[in-house]
Amino acid sequence: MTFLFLLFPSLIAAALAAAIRRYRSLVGWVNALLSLIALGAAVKFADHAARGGGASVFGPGELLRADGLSALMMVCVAAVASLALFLSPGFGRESQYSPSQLRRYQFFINLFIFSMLLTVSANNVGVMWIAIEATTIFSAMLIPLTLTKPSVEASWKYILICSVGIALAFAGTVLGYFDFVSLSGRAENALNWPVLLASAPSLHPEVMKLAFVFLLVGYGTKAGIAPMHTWLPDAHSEAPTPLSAMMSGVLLAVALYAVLRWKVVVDATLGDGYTNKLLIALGLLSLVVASFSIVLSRNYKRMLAYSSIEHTGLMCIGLALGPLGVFAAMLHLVNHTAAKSMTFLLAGRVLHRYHTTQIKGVSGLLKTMPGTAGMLAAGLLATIGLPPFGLFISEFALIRAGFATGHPWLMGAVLILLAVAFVAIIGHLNRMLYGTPPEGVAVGEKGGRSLALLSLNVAVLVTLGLALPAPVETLLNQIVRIVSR
Amino acid sequence: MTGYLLEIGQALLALLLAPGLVGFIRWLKARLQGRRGAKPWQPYYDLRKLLGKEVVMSKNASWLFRFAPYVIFATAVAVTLLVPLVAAPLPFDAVGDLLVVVYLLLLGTFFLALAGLDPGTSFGGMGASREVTVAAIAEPTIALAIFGLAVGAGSTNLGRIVAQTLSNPGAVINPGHLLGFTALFIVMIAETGRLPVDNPSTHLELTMIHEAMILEYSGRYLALIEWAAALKLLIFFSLLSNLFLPWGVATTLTPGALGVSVVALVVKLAALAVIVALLETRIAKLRLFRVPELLGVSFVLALLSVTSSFLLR
Amino acid sequence: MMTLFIMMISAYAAGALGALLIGRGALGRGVAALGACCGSAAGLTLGMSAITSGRTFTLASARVMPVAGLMARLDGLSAFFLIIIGLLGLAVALYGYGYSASYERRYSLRMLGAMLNALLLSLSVQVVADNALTFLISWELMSLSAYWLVLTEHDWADAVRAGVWYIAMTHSGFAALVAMFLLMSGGDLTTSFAGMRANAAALSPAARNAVFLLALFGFGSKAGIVPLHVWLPMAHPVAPSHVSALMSGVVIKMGIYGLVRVALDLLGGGPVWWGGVVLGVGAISALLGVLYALMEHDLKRLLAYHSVENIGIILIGIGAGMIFQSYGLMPLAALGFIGRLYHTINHATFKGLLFLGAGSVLHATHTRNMEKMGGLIKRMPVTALCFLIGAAAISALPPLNGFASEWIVFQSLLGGFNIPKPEVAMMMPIAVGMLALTGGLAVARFVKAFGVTFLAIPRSQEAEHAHEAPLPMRAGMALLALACMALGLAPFAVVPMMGRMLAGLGELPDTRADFTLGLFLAAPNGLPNGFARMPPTLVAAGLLILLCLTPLVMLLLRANRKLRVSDSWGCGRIGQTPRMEYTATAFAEPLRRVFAELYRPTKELTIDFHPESKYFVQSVEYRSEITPWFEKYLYDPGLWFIRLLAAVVRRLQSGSLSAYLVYGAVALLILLLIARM
Amino acid sequence: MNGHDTLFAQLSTLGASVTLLFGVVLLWRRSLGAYIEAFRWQSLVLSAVFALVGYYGHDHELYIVAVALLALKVFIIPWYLKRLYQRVGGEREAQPYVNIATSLIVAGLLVMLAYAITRPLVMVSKLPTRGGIPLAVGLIFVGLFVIVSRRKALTQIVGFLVLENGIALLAALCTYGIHLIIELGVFLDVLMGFLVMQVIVYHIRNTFESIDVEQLNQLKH
Repeated sequence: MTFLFLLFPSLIAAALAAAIRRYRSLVGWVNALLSLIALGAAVKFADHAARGGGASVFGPGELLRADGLSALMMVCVAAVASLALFLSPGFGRESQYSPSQLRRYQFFINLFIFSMLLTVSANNVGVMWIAIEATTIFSAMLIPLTLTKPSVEASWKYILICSVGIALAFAGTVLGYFDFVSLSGRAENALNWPVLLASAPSLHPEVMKLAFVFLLVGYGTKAGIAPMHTWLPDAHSEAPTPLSAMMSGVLLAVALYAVLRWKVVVDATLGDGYTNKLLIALGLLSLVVASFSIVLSRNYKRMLAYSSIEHTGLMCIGLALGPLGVFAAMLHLVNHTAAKSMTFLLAGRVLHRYHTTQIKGVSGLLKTMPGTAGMLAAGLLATIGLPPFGLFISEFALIRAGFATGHPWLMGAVLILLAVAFVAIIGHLNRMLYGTPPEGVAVGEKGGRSLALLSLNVAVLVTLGLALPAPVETLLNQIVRIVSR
Repeated sequence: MTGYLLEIGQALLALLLAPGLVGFIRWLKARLQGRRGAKPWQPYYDLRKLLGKEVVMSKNASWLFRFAPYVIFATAVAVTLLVPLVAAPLPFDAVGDLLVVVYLLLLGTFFLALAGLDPGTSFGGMGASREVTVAAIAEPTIALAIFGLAVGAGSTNLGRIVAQTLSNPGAVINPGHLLGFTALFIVMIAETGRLPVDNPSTHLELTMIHEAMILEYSGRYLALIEWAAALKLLIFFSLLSNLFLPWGVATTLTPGALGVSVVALVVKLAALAVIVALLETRIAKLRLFRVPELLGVSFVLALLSVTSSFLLR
Repeated sequence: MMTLFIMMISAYAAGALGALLIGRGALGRGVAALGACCGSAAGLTLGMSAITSGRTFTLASARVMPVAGLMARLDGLSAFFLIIIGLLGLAVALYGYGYSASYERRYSLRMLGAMLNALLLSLSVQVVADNALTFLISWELMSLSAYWLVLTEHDWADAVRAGVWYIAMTHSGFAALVAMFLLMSGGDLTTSFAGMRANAAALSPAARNAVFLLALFGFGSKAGIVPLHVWLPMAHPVAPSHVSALMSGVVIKMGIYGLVRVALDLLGGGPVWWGGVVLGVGAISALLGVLYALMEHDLKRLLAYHSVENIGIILIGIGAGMIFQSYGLMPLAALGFIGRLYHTINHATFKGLLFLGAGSVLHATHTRNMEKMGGLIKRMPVTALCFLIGAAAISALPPLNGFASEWIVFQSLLGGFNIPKPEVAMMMPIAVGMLALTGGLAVARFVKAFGVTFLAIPRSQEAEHAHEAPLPMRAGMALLALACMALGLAPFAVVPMMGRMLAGLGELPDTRADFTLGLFLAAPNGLPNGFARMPPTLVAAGLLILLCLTPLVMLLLRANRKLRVSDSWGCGRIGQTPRMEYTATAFAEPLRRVFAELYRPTKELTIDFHPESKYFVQSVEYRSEITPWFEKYLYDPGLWFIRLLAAVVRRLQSGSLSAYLVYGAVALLILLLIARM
Repeated sequence: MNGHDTLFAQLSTLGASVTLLFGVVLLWRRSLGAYIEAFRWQSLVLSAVFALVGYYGHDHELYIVAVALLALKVFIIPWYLKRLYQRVGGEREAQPYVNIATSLIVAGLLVMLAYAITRPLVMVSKLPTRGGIPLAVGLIFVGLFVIVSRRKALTQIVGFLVLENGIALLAALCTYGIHLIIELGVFLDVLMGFLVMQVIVYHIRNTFESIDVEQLNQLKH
């Protein structure tokens, strides 16, 4: 039942946006409020899971299912979604978008949210695949909201690369299922997680290996794992701010979630050695690519995008480091969601004020918009893993897991790469914060409401940095149990 | 008690002898160069003359300028209390060892250099700059020489070193000892501003070091400084003689022994004076920037002495 | 104990919060200063009581951190460093109250006050940390607060640049430390140091060496050993002066603390070459530090370089100690470590003092360039006196504290001939030579620093109109000046304490190095008893007496007591201008020539003559620069390499869609083939 | 294995190979019209394969799938493609990154690679249709290759659709199709994806005055 409250609000919102011909700020408000319902539902699931309750299923053929892992993802998605919706354009009188654009925006972004929520609540791998493909489609429609050359280019690259990737993932799905069929014949709801997992041990390792490769490359494309990450900087830097916040904040996580789900199944077949090797390899590659790309990046939105790749790589490595690693990676996922959604939204504010995405075009931020500057600094320092923010702890735990599972050299490399990214980002940050602002840039902070909302993220980050609330911890431990069974 | 009296006694002796030593060297040099030269006790007259004159002080100078001479003089005297001139071991051995001696002299140099800078003339600055340069580069040699001696005696304590050398005279001719002596001799020349490092009897800005610093001084202050400089010379001489060739130094406080030791001291000082005088008549002053090379040589010698004392132990 | 600890923590926290809330204005500064003062006072008492009682206390263990709990334990070493922090914190807080007044409405006093308190807080927690996690977190917080403090005057570029360099170095150090602790604790950072000691014993030699090297790098980057020192001369000058005092006096000492804690305490000593490496690094740092300092004309940069030198001196002692330890010459080892820790606190005091003095000068003349100063001794006498004391102390002149600690280290090095292996033993005299050379050069440098800054004629308008520092600043300086003298005169009180404090670390014995009675070391293998003796108190007394006697003697000799003030002698020229003065550059010239090999100075002399005849010179321009060749030969290549890699990686994102798709396809095929292998 | 199954096996393999053949043909042709035609025929064969599998596999759901596929990929999408092609102007695939001859060779290599990779599947499978599996994977690779090696937005779309076909073929041969709902969902996605793509192609057309993806290289680094 709760599933309806989780999924329907965004559908209704989309319908609303579609139904009301001329966009009014009322629509924006209503949709934002609707998203809170979904958030409530997600929290309910999380709460249920944190109380140690088993997975709850729903729908024909147990279409939907929510265990600890899904619940966590739901919360992340729903939370970022409502944050983005509340900070979406089209609330006040003036806006850089025309009503029709705003209408389109509202319509697609809600569908986008819907498909992400569906992804994490789907019980059936097929349905999950469909939902992820849908996320690509809807977000691709949103990127060229204003028809600028870059945005069109970005959207084309985005949709083509991701569609191909997702298609490959489908091939992987088919292969996984094929082995199942060739063993135990066709069965009803054979594609549901529990069933797959139950039969996994008896599947053929060879086939599952191939299947996992397809799945990793496929969903990895969406998760921004190198070398399939190439669409990411373009899309994230060109999309409307709330969308890029969502993409960087949760979309990557959702895709990673799909990989993780399959990893569990494949591990059940071949033991975790194989998947771990692949994940570590690609994760490390992503780290290298991302951190070195940050060094020379001239565009702050792209810099943020690269750092998202970096963190995805980090999570991949974490997922490959046994229970401790999974714990760390999941914690990192939550932290990163909070930090990245915030920084992207702030970057949007900066862009709105300075009208440039070039780092060297932005200077004296502390003077022009102190609030934003402060929070941007906080967000970026959090992103590069400084205390007292959550990412410090999660990265820390991750490194620790690496040493505990006997990967000192890997961890050495990770530490070095993190240091490189650290220095690069802090250099770019300082370039933006200090100095004298260019002429014609208005001085003074506006829009306290959004800053107030974003300070919630800061609060989350600091909380997770100083003390891990018991429910979160139990939830994470439950996830660890789900993943490394 | 006698010990303490003796300490004071030897300090007074040093104060008395010091100007004479300088005068003697000057006289000897004059003679060697075929001049009649001033009487050896000329410096005493000079001191009295200076004491009688009024002080003319630069208007740029601060209190430090007036304070420095006392510090310089005090440190010099303090050192004479620590160095075994006539007898060892002395009660004040407990107060200061070789390191203290060296660093007290350095304290004097420190203030002298500052005083040189105080009036703001280019001479003073030049002198100070050169003085500290020489002092800095001489420092490691001194330290190593001390090290060598201390390794021999198992202590940096002056009295102990003297006693050690006296107890086994054979040590005197071992290479470490001789090398150490040479090294310290060179350093002595540098520290006391003799040729070929500095020329005590010139006022050419190209050559002078010590004289440039004290150019602004006059009257009683100049007297103090000159006296201190003389003391420094005497101290180094006696260090050289008593640490390396400690014969004659009284180990018992009987009048006879003391008498002998005083005579011995005078003889040794005279001998060293002769050496220095001969040297200064033979060689010309080095260019300032060749001085480090000379000191480098001394450093190597000191290092060798230590090495040998390590290997021969 | 507990209460004192809580008081300290809460005072700092309160100060920080107060500063954040109130911010600018005398009240805001006052609150910040008050918090810092109370906190440091509490810390000071805590350390004192702990060290005098000679016992150790377990302070705090609460489940505050997500991954594990904070643990704090106070032993002799921690207590000693608490004292340093407290002492300096007190002075700095006092001074800062006055100093930061000039920041009103120019820079964020909120940040300054809050971060100062945060820094002190993290430092204090750092030294009592009893597990890796606590240590690392406080370490990172320390680096971060220091970083913000460096960025206080953020509207000039080199402050920001310095900040970035600083955070980069310290953070890479942090990474090394994380790795080190993880190696040592076998993955679990919550293991208390006691547990780690147990682990460390069990580690394989390779792992132990790795731990040691990581520690050397990690702590070295904070302590600023050559060649990891580059951030130091950048960051210290641009920070507010009282902050520089704190950074130079305490923050970099955390590197020493960590090294001693890990190498000596946790690892319990190691093979000879560890000590050798530390000794070598120390010697190099000392020499290069002092040589670069000599050539500096920026007062604060000079002091910063000097910190590098002193860290070097400290490391020489520690290295010697470690060598002795690995040969089982425990009393000597103890002597070395005592000398070093003693020097640590001494350096904290006089370096702090000098930075505060420099701050007052900066405050009065608004320039850090010595060539624009001069004659300040008349305009700001108190500052001048304090600076003089600091300079004398730092040049290891008796009877001040610098000499006392220098003396001990000399003594411990003299013990080198007890080392059986001559080739190892030879390191000691060389170290002595290095030490002496640095000492001598230090004298040269501080004659220059004090002479050019304070003496003679003002070289600029600013110096002409300089004014004495306000009371709080003078108070801060005076406090440290007194500390210098006290520490110098009462080593017999300080040293036994340290002996007791070190006892037990790395099976060191409780060494009774009692000054007044000479050093009676329980002597293994032929170490003579009563090694040497030096009561600085008596030396001081003697000097004082003689100083008083001399005028009396003069009286007795009926010396002329008249004094006439007039122009200084200008070779016949009337009237003396500042341009005739010896400049700092000129002062350092001889030494620059001596060490030209190392400085590799670039000279250019441009003379343009009068158009009519070449016998009239219109202007002579002489420019000479010294290239700091670590940046040039060590860091630039590294940065270049990173940039190169970045450029290569960058090319991946070529913008060509087909290329992107190829990456994906190739990745797919490769992985598939791997999967079939 | 009875004759009934052998026939099935032969037919399915034949279908698969014909499908792949059209993929290769597509590589060989130049004009967009020809691309679309080739794709259309391929889809036709594909739906036939589905029907075949449905018939022999006694799975009547597959008939529906086949019909849906027919409608979607033989009529709707090609029709849209044609219209798009007329709207944005028929630029020939004048000079692909890889010329025709090489393309064909590469395609051959890819198919061999597919054989190499899919051996385990063929090994473990007892299905009559297993003979076609390598061909299906080969088609996937060929589709990928088309996307990579062609430089017109439209041809890339076609390549993508061929890739889709390959996967559908794989599904048909390996698993006799997944559940109806999912299959339909997949088709829905394909359709929507295609529509979005064509919208974006219009955008490209309007903003860049050409659908050559060469010029889409403003965003880099």
